[in-house]
Amino acid sequence: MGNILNQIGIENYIFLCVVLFCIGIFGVLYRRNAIIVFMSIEIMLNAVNLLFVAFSTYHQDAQGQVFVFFSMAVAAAEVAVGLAILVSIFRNLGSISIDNLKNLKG
Amino acid sequence: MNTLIAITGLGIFCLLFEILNFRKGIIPFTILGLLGVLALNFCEFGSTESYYNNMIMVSRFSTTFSSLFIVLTIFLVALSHNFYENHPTKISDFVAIKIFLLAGGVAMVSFGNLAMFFLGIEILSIALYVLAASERLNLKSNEAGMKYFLMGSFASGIILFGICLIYGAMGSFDVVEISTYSLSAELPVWFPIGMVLVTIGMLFKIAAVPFHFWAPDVYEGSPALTTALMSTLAKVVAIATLFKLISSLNFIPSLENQDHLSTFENIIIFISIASMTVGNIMALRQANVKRMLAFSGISHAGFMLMTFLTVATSAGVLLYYTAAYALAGIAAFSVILYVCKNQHNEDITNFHGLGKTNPLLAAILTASLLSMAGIPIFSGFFAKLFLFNQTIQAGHIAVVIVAVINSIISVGYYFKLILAMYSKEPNQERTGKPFLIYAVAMISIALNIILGLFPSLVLDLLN
Amino acid sequence: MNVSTILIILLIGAFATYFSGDKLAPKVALLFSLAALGCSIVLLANYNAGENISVINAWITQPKISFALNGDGLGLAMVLLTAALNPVIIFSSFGNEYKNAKGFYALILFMAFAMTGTFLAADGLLYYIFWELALIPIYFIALIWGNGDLEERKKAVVKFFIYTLAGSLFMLVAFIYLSQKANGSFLIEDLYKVELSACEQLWIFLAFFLAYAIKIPIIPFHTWQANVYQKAPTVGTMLLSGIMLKMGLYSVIRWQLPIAPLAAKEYMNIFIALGISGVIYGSIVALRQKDVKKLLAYSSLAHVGLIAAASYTLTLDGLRGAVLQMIAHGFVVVGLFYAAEIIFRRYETRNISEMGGIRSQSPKFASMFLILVLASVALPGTFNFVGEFTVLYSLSQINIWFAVLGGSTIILGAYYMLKMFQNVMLGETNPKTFADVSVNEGISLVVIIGVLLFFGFYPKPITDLITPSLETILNVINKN
Amino acid sequence: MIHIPDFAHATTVQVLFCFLAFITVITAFLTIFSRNPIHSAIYLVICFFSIAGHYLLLNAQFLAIVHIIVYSGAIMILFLFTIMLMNLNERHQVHRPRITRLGAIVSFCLIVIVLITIFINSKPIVGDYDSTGEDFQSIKVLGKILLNEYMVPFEFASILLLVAMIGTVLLSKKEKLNK
Amino acid sequence: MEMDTNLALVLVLTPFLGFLINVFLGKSLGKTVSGIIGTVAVAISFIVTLVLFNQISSTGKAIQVTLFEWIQISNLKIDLGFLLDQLSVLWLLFVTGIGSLIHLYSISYMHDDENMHKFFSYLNLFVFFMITLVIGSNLLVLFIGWEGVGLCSYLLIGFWHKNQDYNDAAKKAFIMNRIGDLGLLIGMFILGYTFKTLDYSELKQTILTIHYEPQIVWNISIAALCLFIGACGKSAQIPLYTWLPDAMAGPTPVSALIHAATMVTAGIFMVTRLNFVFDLATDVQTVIAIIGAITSLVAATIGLVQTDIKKVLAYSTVSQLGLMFLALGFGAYEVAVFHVITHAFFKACLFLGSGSVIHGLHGEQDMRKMGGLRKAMPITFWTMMISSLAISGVPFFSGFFSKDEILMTAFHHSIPLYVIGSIASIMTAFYMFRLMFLTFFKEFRGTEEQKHHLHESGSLITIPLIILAILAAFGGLISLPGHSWLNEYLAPLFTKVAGEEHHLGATEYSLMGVAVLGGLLGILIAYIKYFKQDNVPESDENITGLSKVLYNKYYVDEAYDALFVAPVNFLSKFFRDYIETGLSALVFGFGKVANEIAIQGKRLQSGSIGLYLFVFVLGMCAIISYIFLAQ
Repeated sequence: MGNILNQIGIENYIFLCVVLFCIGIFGVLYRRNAIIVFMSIEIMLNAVNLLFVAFSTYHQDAQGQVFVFFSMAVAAAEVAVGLAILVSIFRNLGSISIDNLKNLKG
Repeated sequence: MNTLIAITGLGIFCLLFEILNFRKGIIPFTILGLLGVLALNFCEFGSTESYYNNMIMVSRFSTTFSSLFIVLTIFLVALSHNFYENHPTKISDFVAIKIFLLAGGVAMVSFGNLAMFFLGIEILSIALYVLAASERLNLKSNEAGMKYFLMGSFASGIILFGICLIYGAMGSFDVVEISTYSLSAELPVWFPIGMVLVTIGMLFKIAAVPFHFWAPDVYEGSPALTTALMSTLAKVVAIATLFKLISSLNFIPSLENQDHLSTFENIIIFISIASMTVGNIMALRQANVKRMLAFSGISHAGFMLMTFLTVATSAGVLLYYTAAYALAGIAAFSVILYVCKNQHNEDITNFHGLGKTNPLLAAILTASLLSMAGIPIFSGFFAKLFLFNQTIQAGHIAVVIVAVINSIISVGYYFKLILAMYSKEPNQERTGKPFLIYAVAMISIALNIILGLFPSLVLDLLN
Repeated sequence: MNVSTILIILLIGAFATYFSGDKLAPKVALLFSLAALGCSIVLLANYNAGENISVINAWITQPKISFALNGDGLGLAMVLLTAALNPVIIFSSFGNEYKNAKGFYALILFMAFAMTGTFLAADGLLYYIFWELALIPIYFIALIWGNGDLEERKKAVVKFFIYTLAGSLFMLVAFIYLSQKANGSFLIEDLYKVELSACEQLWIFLAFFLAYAIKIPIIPFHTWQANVYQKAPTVGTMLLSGIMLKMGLYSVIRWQLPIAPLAAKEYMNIFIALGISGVIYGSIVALRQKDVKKLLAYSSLAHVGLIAAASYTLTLDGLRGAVLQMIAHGFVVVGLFYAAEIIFRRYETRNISEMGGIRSQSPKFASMFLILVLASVALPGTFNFVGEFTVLYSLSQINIWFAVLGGSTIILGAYYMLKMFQNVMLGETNPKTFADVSVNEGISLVVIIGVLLFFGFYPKPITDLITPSLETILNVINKN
Repeated sequence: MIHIPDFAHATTVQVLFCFLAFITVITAFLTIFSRNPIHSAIYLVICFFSIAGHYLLLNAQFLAIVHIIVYSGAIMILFLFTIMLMNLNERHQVHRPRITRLGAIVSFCLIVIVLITIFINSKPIVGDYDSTGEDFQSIKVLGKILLNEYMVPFEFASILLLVAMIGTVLLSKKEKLNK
Repeated sequence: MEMDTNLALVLVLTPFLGFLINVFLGKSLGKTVSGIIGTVAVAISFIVTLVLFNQISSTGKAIQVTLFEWIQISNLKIDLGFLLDQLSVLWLLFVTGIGSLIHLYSISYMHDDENMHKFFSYLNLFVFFMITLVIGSNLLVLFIGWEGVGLCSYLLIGFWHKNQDYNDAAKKAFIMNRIGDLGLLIGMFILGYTFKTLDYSELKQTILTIHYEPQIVWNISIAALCLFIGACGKSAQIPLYTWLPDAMAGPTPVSALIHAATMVTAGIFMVTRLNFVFDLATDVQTVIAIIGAITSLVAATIGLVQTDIKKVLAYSTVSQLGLMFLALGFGAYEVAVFHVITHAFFKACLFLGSGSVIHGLHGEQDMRKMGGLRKAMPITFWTMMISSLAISGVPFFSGFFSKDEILMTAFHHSIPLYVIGSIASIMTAFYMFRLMFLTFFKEFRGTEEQKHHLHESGSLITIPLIILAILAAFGGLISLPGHSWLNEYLAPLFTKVAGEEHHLGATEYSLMGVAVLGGLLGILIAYIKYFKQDNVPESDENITGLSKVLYNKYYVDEAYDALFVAPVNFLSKFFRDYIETGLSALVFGFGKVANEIAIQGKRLQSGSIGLYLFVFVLGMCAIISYIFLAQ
């Protein structure tokens, strides 16, 4: 079986991932709801994961996919910690808008 | 490698101690353990080996920096005793997190594979998020944690993207392989882009302009000990790692091959100058000491970035600078911890009259601030000297002049604090002389001065 | 025995003073300062006997920085100035009660240590370190034990610190640059040997100039001076004006001129003119000062302007006159500030308009004060005359107009000093009682006056001491 | 150069890729734009599924499964759980100042343009992609690599998770104050 | 040689010893003892001088004493040394001689002052410095004395230091002297630069042997001019003369010693000493002559209307000094020296006499409140009368010979200057006799109280007066026209053939006659105005017209104030208030700017995560596009 990239082209994957990554960035900047911001970050990470896999195929090398596992672990850990922080903020503040987090400034 | 294993083991022991209900022993044990690790680390000094399929590469660079991290961690753990007095149930967690953080740091300077680098930086970051937010009932701490977390994971995403592009270009995560490939003429553009993205992510971690905005807010909001950790250990780890990343991946030569070197240097110069200037100028008007030190840290990041102009030769200078900066920072923060123990904030007003109530601590804080300002005999001066020396040697005299101007500005705010200590009347009683705080403060400032008197001790390690 | 002994004595003295407690501190400090004086005299004897009293030890290998102290005549003369003034200054403070005296006296000794080091250092970096170190004690002395409104004082002192530091940091850059050219060495001999292009020399020269112009100070870099002199405790003012200013002038001769001789020659006239305009400006501003210490500050500005101008003539006479005048001015200015302090102890004011009519109450003090005033206006027979004459003579050799303009200090100096003397000491008997000088006060003043008069008639020992080293420096300057 | 897919002669794989890419991007956008967090979460799940589709397309079956389990299964549940726990709904929707939105859009456009331009400008990959034909991404191979070559990172990841665990516990553990 | 050194040291150091004793022990020794010590100290110097005079006039060789090297300058060596030759010993004779008399006088005069020991110590110090000035072997030693006497003058003018006006006068004297001193210094610099020496004998050698290039001649001229400025300061010539009248604030013996007999002649001494320099600068000599003439005229005119007895004498001094400079300007050094000596006699006598009057009137100095003292103070009157006759040029008194020689010299060189000098002489006669008539004739115009206490002064006062009056009467004998002992004595000093003896021809005799007539005319006018018509000068506010201008000294003081003092003070204020503040603000400005930026920057650091990330992304875009797109 031939390389699937012969039919799609690695560039297309790169473009897709870049767009997806940028959508993640956009989401982080666009939304004020902390949960959605988290989700946007997840989108960014997933974009990278996808690119890893694409490159893995490109190089016919499994390391890229192995790396995705680590990246998933990291994402999971981050989400867990992030949500924990979020929950304690919600308890103290009653809101999860990051716009309300402006006490520290200047 | 052994160091890393030992540190991890030590962290797990800390957790076990809690289970075994042996809280009181945690800190002494950890300190002893860390001293042991330090000794172990010294044993590895001088060898250049790689372990486990080149996942970990032990070199002089990694061992010296690891030793610095370990020393800093010892101080930070020692300070924990007093700081977490009121949280006895959590102390093992706090200490364990710090130990794991150290493990992350050690992994970062001794990585042989980008996977280790990435995991190391994530361990470090996540530990820091947790520590920043660790005062769960304090809104400021929450806010600091949240800010740091959001921006940190954003930066992590960028680093990951960069790693991905590097992988795409090289087909490998192995440092040795990448550094070999990077010298070849035909390189996909992905590699430099990936490197730049990773660099940007790391610049965020060391709080360089324009990626510095988080630092003052997070430093201010976090519990003071965490701030101490961030401004010393975390910053040093990040800058060392970035240095290692750029030097060991042969990034500079590869840029040279593609005629990107001058632009990259311009970027470094720009960021370095901007960091110094923004950090110093912003620090001028700060009332909160931690916030002020955050800006000071930003400016120091700018100074440290100057070493990147002479990557091939400046490892020793970077080590010296980071050591000088971190030791002064530890000394300063131990005094801050003492002074602001029961205060709601860390405003300069809290330091009024410290020269009269606690002359020793005031002297130590003064010394550490003078060191950061670069006044001779303290190692901060020699750090700057060597840095300027390197940079002038590389022909970047303009940067040095800007740096000098910034040193002058920095005196303005460092002396604000000194003035407050000596020229104002004390506005509060300060009782108690916690042994560990005094010990840490004195030892760290003594080390700082010894480094100043005998700079060759450290400088020659990496030259 | 070599020159490092003095440094060790002073450093140990500083610590010993700190740990001896508030009561004993003044005496311990005096003891150690006298020991340092004794030591420096012994060293002088050894030096005159032809013994080598220099030290050189490797310190940092990369870049090459050495712990090198050079005991030549010039350095020794300045060390003697420091060592001689230091006990006088410490002794002069005995009439005052200081809070936390141990810190105060320890800082004085530490400052003496740093200043002595500056005068002795033969390695660019070591020199720089001592140079900066001297700044810290005076900062604290002025800040903590100073007088006047705290906020004002803070402002003045911080300005002083930052300003002087700003200047010296550029000097550091210059040193680093030089050491690159000298293959990484900071040793003075190596720096002397460095071959620089004219453009490089100019920049190096300017970098040094900034540091020294602020320290000395040369107009327009003098704005820190008057305020700091006014706010600092008198001991601090004495240290500043008596010794620390001389650091800048000494450095011009020792470092700036030999390292960048081409630039010095090329732009000689500009710098001489700057120095001389300082003379005129300082004198004129001094005329209308209301505060004694400020007036003396501006008079200092005028005098050091002249000394600086003489140094930039690059002639043996100029350098010699500059050094002589430095020493003379060091003594006289310390004496004058001490006199101001004696008045302050009795009247609690430094405002000239609140004084007057002291002479009829305390003739001894009035006489001593007058002698100091006259020495300061360089009456022949005082040491200052020897210095000022040589200085003006050297200026006249460059351009007679320099001597004429610089010589205006003779007129203007007499004008403001006598005006001050008249307003402070003469006139109707003051209703406030003024006790004549005490024994302690008298000793300090008499020592100073004795020195001024003795060397006024017999300056040969000092001239002989400094001339060989100045000739060496001139050889370096004129090597190409 | 962007290969404009020739729809007339598109292969199945190409059509599939386009379809999945479309879904991914659209749902990603919808995640961000929908006002209700729960909707966002659901869009995100769809997005993750489409990414899993990509994985499958790239013949990384194991990864696809793990992806679905971890993201759609664990992480998204965590999100949803938190959303429910906080009882968030549109009422909590905060006002977004226009300047923020403008800034977000500007920076989005900027970064997309910059990155895409760079990649377009770069040398195109010419020629066929290698296909050694070797098995490089089966579970077996992955397992071998993960547990041999990448043993240390694997173990190290556990520390990461441990830290995260301790951290979350630390953040949520109540303590008796001032005993 | 050893002997000479010792003698010279005794000469110099005895007054200094007297000074030290009076300073440290004076108060405990008591007034009379301290006065005696002071007097004896100077008297010893006088005796030593006599010994030296004897030695020198017999051998005719100068004595050179070098003590030790003083100041090292690369191309010139300056020793602390003494030169005792004809000129210096001559000068010493009247310095120490008149000095001793005045010391003696002061014992009585100052007896009521509580600080008498101080007075004597200052006087001794003055004598010490004056001797140093005179016997220095080089210009720099002269300069020690030069400034030293200035200092003593300062101290003594301001002796009554509780009065700020006196202090002002003292300060003024010192500062004006210093202006001259700067000139002297500059002159020295130029000489040192040109000839590599400041030693008189070496200088003379060099100048006489050097090859005259235009540059060197030019240098000499400039140097001479500068030195003359120095002399102007010390000897109260235009434009630096205004301090001398004010200096009358000091006690009268001081005026007699310092401001009439000795110190003010230092300028003439210096010019005479350096005659070989001035001889080469003919232009400068012309300047000297002109300035001397103008000074003598201006001072004489002012003297016409003064009412303060000492002020009259002060202006007279200035005027006489002007005449001396007139002579110097014509290279007639020996003539000038002659007049210095006669002037020292009669002017010291006049001052001491006026002191006696003031003493008798308990401090009254205004002539309008005197009169008729002839009977009460006969000795004072007669001694002063003799001196007045001498100064007016009445034949066969000393002043007649010296003044006549000056005028004659002037006549030979420049008629206009001769005319000016003659007019000044006539005025001198007038105001001197105005003084005499107002003071000693007619009725007493003071208070009853004063009248009651009128008495002749004690013998300590009158003896010096008598001695000086005798000298004033017969001092002219040392240089009679045609047969001048003085000229012979001084001849070795001068390079030119000393004073080509004026042949006493018809011209000379007629000139003499003119001078005598002029003097008598002045006396006559004074007689008519103040004796016959019984005029008394009006009180201050009624003075009008030209006499007001004269009375106010041509407003020179005011002009100097407006021209120099006020601008300097204004400048000082301007510098202090604007430049200093401005510079200070400039330095602080850097801090202010940084602070302002910081304040603005704090607003950027708004706490909003969105903003932070926005900047992050922008920064990232910028970096990436700079590296990869901006090629």
